[in-house]
Amino acid sequence: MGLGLLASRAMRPLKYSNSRVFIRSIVSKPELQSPEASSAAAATALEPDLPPRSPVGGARVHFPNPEDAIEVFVDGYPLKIPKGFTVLQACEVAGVDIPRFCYHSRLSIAGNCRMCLVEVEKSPKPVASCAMPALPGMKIKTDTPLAKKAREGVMEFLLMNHPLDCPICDQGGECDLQDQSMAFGSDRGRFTEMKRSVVDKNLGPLVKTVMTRSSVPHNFWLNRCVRFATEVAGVQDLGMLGRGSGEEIGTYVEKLMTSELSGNVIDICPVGALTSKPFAFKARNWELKGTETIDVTDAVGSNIRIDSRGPEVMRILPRLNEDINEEWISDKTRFCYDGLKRQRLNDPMIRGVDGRFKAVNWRDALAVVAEVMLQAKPEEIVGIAGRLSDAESMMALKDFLNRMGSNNVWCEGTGAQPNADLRSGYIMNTSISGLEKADCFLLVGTQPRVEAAMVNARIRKTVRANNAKVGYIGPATDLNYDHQHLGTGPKTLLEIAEGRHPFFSAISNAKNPVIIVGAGLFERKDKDAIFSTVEAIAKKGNVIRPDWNGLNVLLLNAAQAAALDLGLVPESSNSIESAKFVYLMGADDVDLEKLPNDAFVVYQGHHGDHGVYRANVILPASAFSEKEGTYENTEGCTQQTLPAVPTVGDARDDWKIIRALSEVAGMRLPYDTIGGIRSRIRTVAPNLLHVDEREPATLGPSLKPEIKSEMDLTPFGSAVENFYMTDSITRASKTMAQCSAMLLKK
Amino acid sequence: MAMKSALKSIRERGLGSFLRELKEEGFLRALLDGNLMQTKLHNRGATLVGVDKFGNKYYQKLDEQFGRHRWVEYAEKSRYNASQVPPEWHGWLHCMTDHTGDELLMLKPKRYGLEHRENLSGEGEEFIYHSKGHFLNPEQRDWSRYQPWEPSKKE
Amino acid sequence: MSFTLRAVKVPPNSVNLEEARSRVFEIFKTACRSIPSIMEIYNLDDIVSKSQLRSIIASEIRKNANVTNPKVIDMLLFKGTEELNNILEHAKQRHHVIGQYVLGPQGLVQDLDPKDQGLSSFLKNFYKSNYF
Amino acid sequence: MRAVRSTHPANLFLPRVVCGRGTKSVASLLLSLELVENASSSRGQASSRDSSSNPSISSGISIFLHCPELCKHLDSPDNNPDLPWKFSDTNKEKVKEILSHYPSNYKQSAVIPLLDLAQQQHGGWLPVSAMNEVAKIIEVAPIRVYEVATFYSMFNRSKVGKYHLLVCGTTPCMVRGSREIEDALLKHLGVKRNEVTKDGLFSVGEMECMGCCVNAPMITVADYSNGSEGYTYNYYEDVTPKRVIEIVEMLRRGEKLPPGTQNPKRIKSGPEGGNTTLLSEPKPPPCRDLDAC
Repeated sequence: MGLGLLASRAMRPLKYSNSRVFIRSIVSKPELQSPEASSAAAATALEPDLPPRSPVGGARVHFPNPEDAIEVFVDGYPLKIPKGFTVLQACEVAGVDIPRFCYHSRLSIAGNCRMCLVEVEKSPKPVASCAMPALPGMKIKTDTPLAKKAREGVMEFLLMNHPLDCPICDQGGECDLQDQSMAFGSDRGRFTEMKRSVVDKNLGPLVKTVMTRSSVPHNFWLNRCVRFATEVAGVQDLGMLGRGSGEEIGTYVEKLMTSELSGNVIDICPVGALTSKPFAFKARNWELKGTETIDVTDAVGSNIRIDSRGPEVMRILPRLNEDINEEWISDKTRFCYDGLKRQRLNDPMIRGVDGRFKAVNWRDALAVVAEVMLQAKPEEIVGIAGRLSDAESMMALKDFLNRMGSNNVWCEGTGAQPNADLRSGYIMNTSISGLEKADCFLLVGTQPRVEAAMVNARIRKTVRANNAKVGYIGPATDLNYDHQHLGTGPKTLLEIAEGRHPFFSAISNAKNPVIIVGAGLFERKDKDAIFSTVEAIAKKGNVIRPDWNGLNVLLLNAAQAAALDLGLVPESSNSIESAKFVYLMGADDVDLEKLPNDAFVVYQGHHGDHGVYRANVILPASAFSEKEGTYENTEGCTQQTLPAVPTVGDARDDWKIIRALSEVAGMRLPYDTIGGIRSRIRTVAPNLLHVDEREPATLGPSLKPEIKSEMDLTPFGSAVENFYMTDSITRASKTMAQCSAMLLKK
Repeated sequence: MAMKSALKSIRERGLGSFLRELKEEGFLRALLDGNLMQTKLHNRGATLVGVDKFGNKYYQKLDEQFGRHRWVEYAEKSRYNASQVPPEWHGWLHCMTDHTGDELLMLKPKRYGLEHRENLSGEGEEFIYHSKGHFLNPEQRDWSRYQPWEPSKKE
Repeated sequence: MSFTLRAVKVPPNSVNLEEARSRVFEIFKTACRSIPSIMEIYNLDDIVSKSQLRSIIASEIRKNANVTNPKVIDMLLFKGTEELNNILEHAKQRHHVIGQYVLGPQGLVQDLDPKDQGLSSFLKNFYKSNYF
Repeated sequence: MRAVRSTHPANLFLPRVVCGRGTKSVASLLLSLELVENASSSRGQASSRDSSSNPSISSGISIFLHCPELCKHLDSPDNNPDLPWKFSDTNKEKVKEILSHYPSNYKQSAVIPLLDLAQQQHGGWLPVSAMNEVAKIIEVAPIRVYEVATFYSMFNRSKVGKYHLLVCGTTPCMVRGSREIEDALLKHLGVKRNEVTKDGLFSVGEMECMGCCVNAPMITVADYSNGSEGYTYNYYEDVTPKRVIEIVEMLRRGEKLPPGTQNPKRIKSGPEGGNTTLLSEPKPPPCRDLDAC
């Protein structure tokens, strides 16, 4: 008895040992030479006791119409699937993972890599399962010698021109080609000619190309990146150039990839041809610890995975969430992480009489802050939460300042008199995935491409799929889909509201019209008038119905929705002018020009950004990658971040700092744990505790009192000047600085 | 025979240069170093196949027992070791190929790669490799993974 | 352990305080004499100077200045000799020596402020670290 | 070193740079750019061709420009996206006519006819601004037009002569001596492949099978001297090295010569000296008599 036999006996479950003979030896059996004979043999052999299988990756079958169900057989299993499924999808439902390269569920079917070949009974040739619709009664066989031989042949072709680069390739360890050649490939190739080499392309500061790895077969077989760029990202820059062995992927004219989603081609590339430039040669994927968390660089709350090694964030990858970001993330989300390592505040600091900061310990810093705070009059105390603040710390800040007697707490970017009473007035009522049902969009003062790239991708998807009309009011911009630029300001809005504008008929004729108002308008003086005009349009255009709420606000910052839910609203609109004590909790973009010179400013945050220059005391806090916090995204979905790496230096979590300060100031807050704060939040905004659930607004805008004010006719401005630099993390990032220097230059 | 040729060269070039040559060629050292002495004795009647860029001499004598028919006399007489043989001669010396090092140099396109260096480990502190972060490795001392904000920078 | 025990010669008990005192000076001198080799073994040149080490040794001894019982002093002397031997035999690593002696306990633990007495455990923990 | 060069086994290890038939010259160029020192020892076959010119970087780029299969646009004074390019007025009519062949929502189907028209108008080659213009007309992203233009070898993306001579290099022609024909042409004109003569009249390229194997070897003359109106694309078959030079000289003098076989003893693709078989009316194939039963 050889060792292999012993091992196979040891590993095999006992229940099979009596039914079949499992002795394996290396012999050439006749069925290996002739596929037909073996498939016949396999068909008979597969009949008895089949262990149950579960669908790949939790694939679910949804029958839109029960009559459309058809029955197919995958490896002998009978299976009910809806009409229109491809053979590959049927196999996935049956629990068979078909190898594939060119097929991607979110891109158009190319059917050109041939890796997904399966055998179908009565079909003379193997069938490319990704492009073949399943037909009733089809008998699909995925593990016959014919299918295996076909895959092995395809694999050999794929590897023909592929360099033996794995040890120096960044994709090594997470490479589809590597895995599949292990699983399905031969142990040797027969290609003895020269491998070709291709000059690498410069696609900008984010995506690195190693064109040799995308050698011949991959180029024209996999072109996933070309399809992604064209279909999802909406930049038609990449193409397949040349032909035959000279074919390559390129831009023909020297051009950088100017898409805000370009990073996704890295994930999408099944080989190592497109890799991340900032991550190049930094780490191997098996050294990394993944933490599933939430992105805070915009209000979408994309689901991400932070890959860290030790105390360092090494990269950020998207996580699948069909309702929010599908499986894409924007470049800002993906590449901002080097900002987490630069310009960090790591010690409490106090500004001395000479105007220089001096590092002190927490005890002294908190003592100084508490002392100054107690001297200030309650109405002179102001607290401002930053755009990256989590709900817990905002709750603590509000509670603390309320205990001090002040009610001047707000979150930056929500404007002077935000409307926090009606939840439908500040969230995206349609929900992000609901946008796909729309057939007419009116964008008012918002440029989703830079404000929320994932929402823009959704709109683009809808425009491509439903030929939805898009009207846009605001400064001229480049949205990467067909749109009508209706006008630049409230004048056009008024025309639509009065029905004078041709686009009004488009809205009123649409089945599911959607109006998206940008949160940049919150800062305008006449925002109430604008909103009531928009509501008038919504009312006339039948945008809000019992089964459809198409009136949306697209927020800008991760903290905004939670801040408004928690009621962070300033008592008076000009509290800054009279403030003596300002508590900035990560607020960098507040206009402190009007602040009196003798005011005392405390900056609590993680980056030495705009906010610290006016600060008297700096309290270092942890960034979103280092703390547990609750965030609500623009559609009202609550999500939580998890700490991926430890805090730097002597920094503390935001809510802990406020809790400690409250004790030092003698106004002790009644919670000691994050659970304690959450039960406090439950009394204010219970929806913030329903994690990963979208809580729709219950009341429509009809309850709003009538507002009689005139609109100012100045055109709308753009809310985001530089897509790549919007907050303290992205402003500290070198990659983002490179991007804005290279990609945004006109 | 050897005596005769020695006397002949003394006659031709003078005693001084003869002695200097004896010293440079390592004959004096060979008196103490059995290895070197054996090589020197071996060299008699062998063909000098080539000399590499370091001055190592490669000999061959096909009458010898197989396996002893190719050898090297190191240029360094006092501190020699096998890593002084450059890669192009390695193959010839170990009977992997019949191309001598000079031929291989002609054949091989020299596009990149480092100059051959002998293995110096054990020859002193400076040749010992200390991994990154070892306290004898002076290179990287700061291991903090983030860069703190410095207040003096901006004002 | 047994090796260390064998290496440390156990002196006979001190008869009186005088004898114990002289033995303390002896161990101080021995320790001071071994400073150069300690500095070489543990590569301490860039961290501490010889005189600093000498005063560290002295302060370690002075910690027990209030002890008057010769038997206790003998026991402490034994412990000290053993520690010194351990250090000289490289039974410790560099960071042990630095952490225990060069930086001392202050280097690792924040000093406890008398003002902290009335604080809640939250604040005490807060001053110590972010993770509690 | 020269003696060794031709038999260098090391040449086997050179990276093959994708440039299709321009492979050899570009390989040499890359080496001369990146490995300037060592290029001389490893240029391989290409060295015999461009050893006359100094392999400096400037000449290297000129090689790039003449490489027909390079999938990359390199800006030059006569070919860059900033140059204006428009269809001429007569061609605008033709564009309209071409577009009318296709449904209005499938304008992009017209890409090949339009590129062809643009190439005829522009003296036989497509500058990048012409491709951009075509993209604008058919309302697609420019890259989609570049894809087509790089795919088809009939579209020249670098300058060609007024008479672009294409030698068929596929097996039957090669067996019948197309290499000698190309060599004769190149030697006579004093150019390299895909290079234009100094007077701008001629350039020589290679084409794959043009379907005249029965009259191999053959060359094609694309005549761009009269713009898109007088554009002709003629096959000259059964050529010999001597005959192609005569053809070139006739073209230079502006004479017209009848296209087709250049062998006076042949009529079209018939055999030399008249038919040897099929001399009478061929018998119909045997066929079952359907009325018999």
